[in-house]
Amino acid sequence: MKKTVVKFFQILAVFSLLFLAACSGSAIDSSSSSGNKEEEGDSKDPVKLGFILSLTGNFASMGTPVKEGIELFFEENPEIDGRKVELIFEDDAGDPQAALRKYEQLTLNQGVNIVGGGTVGSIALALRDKVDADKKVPLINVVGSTDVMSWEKKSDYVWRTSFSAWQYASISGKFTAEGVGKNAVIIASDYVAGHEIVTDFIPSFEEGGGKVSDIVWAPLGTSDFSSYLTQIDKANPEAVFMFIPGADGSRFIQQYQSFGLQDKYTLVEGGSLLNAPFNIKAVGNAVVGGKMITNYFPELENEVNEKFVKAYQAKFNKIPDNYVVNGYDTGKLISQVVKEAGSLDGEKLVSVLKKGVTIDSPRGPIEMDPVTHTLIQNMYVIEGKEMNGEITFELIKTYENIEMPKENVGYKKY
Amino acid sequence: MSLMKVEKLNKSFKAINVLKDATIELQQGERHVIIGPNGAGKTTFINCLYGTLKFESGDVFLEGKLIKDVPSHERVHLGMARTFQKNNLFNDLTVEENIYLAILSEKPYKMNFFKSLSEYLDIKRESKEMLLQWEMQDRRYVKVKNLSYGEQRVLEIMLALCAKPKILLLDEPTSGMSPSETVRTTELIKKIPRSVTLLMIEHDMEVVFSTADRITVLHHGETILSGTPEEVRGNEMIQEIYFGGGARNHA
Amino acid sequence: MDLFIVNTLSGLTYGMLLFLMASGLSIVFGLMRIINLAHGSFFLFGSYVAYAMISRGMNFWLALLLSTICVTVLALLLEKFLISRFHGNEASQVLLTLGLIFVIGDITLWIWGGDFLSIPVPSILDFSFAISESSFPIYRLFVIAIGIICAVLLWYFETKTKVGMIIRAGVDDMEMVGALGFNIKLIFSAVFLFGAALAAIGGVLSGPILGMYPKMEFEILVNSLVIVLIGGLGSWKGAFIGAILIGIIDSFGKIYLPDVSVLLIFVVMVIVLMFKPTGLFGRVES
Amino acid sequence: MKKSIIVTLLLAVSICALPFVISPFVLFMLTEVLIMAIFAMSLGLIMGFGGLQSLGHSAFFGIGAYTVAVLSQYVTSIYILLPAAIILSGIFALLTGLIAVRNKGIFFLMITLAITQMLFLFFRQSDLWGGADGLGTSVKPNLGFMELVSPLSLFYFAGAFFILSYFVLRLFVNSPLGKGLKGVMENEGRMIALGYNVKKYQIIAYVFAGGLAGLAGGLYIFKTQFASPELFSVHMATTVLIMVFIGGLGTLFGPVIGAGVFIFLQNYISTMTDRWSLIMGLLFIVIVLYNRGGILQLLQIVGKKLMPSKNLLVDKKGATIIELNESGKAK
Repeated sequence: MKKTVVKFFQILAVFSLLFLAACSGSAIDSSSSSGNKEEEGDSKDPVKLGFILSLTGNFASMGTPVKEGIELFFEENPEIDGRKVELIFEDDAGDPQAALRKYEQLTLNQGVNIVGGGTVGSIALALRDKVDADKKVPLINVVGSTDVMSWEKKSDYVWRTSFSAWQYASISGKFTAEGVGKNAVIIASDYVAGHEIVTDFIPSFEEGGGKVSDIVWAPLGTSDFSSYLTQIDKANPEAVFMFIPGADGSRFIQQYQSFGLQDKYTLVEGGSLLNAPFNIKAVGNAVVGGKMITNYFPELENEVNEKFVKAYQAKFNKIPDNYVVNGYDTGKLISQVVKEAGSLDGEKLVSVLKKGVTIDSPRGPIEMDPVTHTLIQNMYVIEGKEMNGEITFELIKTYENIEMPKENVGYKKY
Repeated sequence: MSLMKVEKLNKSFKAINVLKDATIELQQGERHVIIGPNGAGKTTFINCLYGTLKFESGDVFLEGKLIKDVPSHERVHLGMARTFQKNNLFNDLTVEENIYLAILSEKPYKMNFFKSLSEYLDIKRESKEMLLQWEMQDRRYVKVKNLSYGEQRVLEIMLALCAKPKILLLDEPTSGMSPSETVRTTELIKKIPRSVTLLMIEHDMEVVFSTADRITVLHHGETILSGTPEEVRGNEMIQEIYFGGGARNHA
Repeated sequence: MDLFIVNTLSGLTYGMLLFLMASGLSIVFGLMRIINLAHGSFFLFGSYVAYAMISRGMNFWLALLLSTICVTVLALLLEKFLISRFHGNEASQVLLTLGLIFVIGDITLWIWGGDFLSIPVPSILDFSFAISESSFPIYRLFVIAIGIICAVLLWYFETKTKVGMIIRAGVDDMEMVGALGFNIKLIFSAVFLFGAALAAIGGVLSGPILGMYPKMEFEILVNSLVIVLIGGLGSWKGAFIGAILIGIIDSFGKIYLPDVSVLLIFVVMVIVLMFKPTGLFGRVES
Repeated sequence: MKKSIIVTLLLAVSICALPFVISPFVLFMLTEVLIMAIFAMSLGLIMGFGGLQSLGHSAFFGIGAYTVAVLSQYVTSIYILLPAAIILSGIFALLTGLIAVRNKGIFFLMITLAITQMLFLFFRQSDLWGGADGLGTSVKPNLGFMELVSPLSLFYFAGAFFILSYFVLRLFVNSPLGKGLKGVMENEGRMIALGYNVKKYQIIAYVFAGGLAGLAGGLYIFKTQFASPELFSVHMATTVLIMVFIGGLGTLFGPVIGAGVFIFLQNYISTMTDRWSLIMGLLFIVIVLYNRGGILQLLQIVGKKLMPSKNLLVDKKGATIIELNESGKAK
């Protein structure tokens, strides 16, 4: 036994030496050298951008469009202030542990200057903790919507180009009370993000005079909603507010139609689920009559958007959704910040962000709020229409410049 | 007092009664052989005695104690051991490792997990004795699956004996053996000390009559006769149903 | 009352979809002692193929037929070249079929992307009927009917036909069937393909209800494994009862025990296994 | 015992020497390899020595991880955190083992899979401990006299536990209990006939492996400082299963090699292409088709060719080697 083991170790040693020869540098004395490079701040250093997105797995449908948006922007703008842009995309497959590993790879191995990512809430939070602990490179959060990242878990190094739960849900509540009806049933996915949306929805809905008659919690991965649909039917509300992200949500809307609820109660959707072109294709005319609250939709009329939609269609032969815009704006934000900072040093980049940055986005003018680290942006209410067999959206109301509260508003938790 | 007593054992599979009031009594040190045609329920009988199978009714006494509810694996510690009709060994382990496992079963330290087995010297000694006694010393590092069939049959018996049983149940120890192997094995069985009581199923009549002190005949699940070899040989009914009708099948 | 009826029917719908998946899994195991973890991939692959055909304008029923054939061919290839090599080797089967899950899953992701897709309800079944104040889609009734028809056919096939009897005997003792001169390999392949076809039908039928997206095969697989564990390996009757049980528990659990509804089926599984380790209709291994 | 000590010392020396020659990122990856190696070894124990195929081993890893992540909000000492992780996952292994071990083979696999899936769903949906968002912590290994902060010290920390686990496992598999377990795997019926309570052996091994996996999970939190429901996922269980198979079933060190190869492969391939999961699936199939013994056996064959040795056949415990020779002869 001993002989085999010893022999085995000899072989192992050979193998590992071969392998290690390929990886230059040593862990023990390189800690000091890695810091130097950035401080010299040669203005013509290329910009290395690392993105950790969910490109496979359950959330591939969110990660992939973000990637497309980023690619589109940097294809249009291959250089920032004379610096070459180097894009590195890593896949986390929807797993925060993988995302953390990729973060180390990007920072330790590739030496990226800015990290983008966070396709899912858990990944955004995991990366946020790590980036905040390291305080080396800024993180641009592309999708994660949890409110605490603007409040208790705010970090100088973490900024988001997406939206917050509060922005969506409070506008949804306001609109439902103003424009749909005072009696609503809520159906939401039974996990942290769902509870957060409901927590933010109810106060603004009640402020408008609304009353929630029932809250239905559907577990993640619910495939059959019929029990819940009968429950909603029993409550007989004027409006049904839903927050069910991903495949579950598409299923829900379909079953909502097939059980005949579509014609009875107005559906208000607060998860930016339906304006994604692919989702519409999947659920078909089930969205007709439904109201959706979103920060972007492709039919939006402004100059930047028209150019953007055209360019995206030319490159990918699809209609963009708001994940693409998140990616596109992430690129725009990074480019602007690097230009203003004139350096790739993390601290300088952050100080530019803290002064406040305004960018022209396809979703209209947006401003990075230096206090909440979340965009101040318009919220649009749109309604699904069917015209000649095509599903389109019509803008029915705009809420302008929605700003996160500066501190936790302390709503009652649901 | 008899060493083991089995009373009115009944066992059925689905609707078929395999054992009907099967009864047997073993005296200390005797060589007791069960014979009977194929399908008479002999192996089922042994399986019931050993607790491998549950049965509907009947009692099994060992040294006067009722043991029918004792789990199979604990019967070894009461002094029972068995072999199998089909070789049932650790094929991927060596002969020595097989013996180790059999001896280890009786050791107080068998559940110890912070000391290497090779540091227990008594087990080494006992296994060496066993191997010498059964003339397997030079085969000890061979994997069981590479042994000849006869050697595997012998190892079956050795494993059972390692537990130092009071009573040993042998299920056709010579089945499938060549004539010379049968002779050798029979000699080895005869060498088993009289402190071990043997209950054996056997088809080979030569082996039966050369080893048995008493014979029990099992027919359609019933123990129709129990007696000395002479009594069995002389019984007309036995001649009829066993030697008459079935002998050709078991030659 | 209407709540009760709607929930029962919904539970049955879901149960029947799972039954189509689980029965194949169970029979294949019962006969061949092969656990095909990739059975869920057949289910999902079937619905993706049907989606591809229907979205190009094909008729639902034709797509149902063609995608079932497609999956059966796939199953044939896998059985012939991979799975049949590992009879009796559990560890290899597990690893092999796990590998197949990843391969098939990633190929579907490659082709169809990560978005949620669904198959439109065939137009002749695209209406609802009323149960007092609630309404219930007719398509779901159709799915229940198909599930029951499949169960009846299975029962007829098993008890009344010669091949069925051979298979039933094979579940008990494969060697004997071989000794009687039947071609075991052929029977194995046929049963494997039959199971795959059932899964594919289930997949296509679920398209308008559950839709499809990457990794769905895992959810379907775990649910059918629970059903098989509850019903007993190797018994399609067990799969039938188990599937109905799980469907109903799922549907009513959501209403009456909303907080633990996702865990409910596992709780039932644990309880059944505590009292009957081999499941409700499972054979006791000797 | 002596052999175990020698091998363990060899391991310790190589682990101590490694950081002098590798880059910080490789060091980071190796820390993960060491932790996952403990996890893989624990599964290797019940699979390769106990014959219990589990597709739910991530349950214990996750419990260990969550134990440390949750308790670290109140205490920081590793002398409380890690034992708690081991004990809690051990208790869970005992409870589930009592149900699962009653069945053999594929049944066992299916039950463990279902139990893990149940935990995954529970932790994802739960309001406690962050739910689907996961639970971040800032805990660092606190040894009482010092706190380990640098990546290097974390590497040695993981290394120390790896060596300890390896040593304990070596003792375990060579002990009377370990040998008995192997016997149960080889032939359960005969073990019963020999007077062994086989279920007890399997449960002890299962609890032992569960506790060890819990330790690995606890260590993992010190490295990533983030617990998420994905730790319980079937994907995680599959990952560790493939590590065991890559390295070789039935050996103690095989899973360690498997963990190393897998983690590096995964990281580099998933950087190069999005089709990692396809490649992983193909890897499974290739392993099953061509290399049942895993990499360790492959290395041994290569090793034998490079450094022929005369008395290999007599090597009484080198089970795989003897087997290879025989199959070689048979061909």
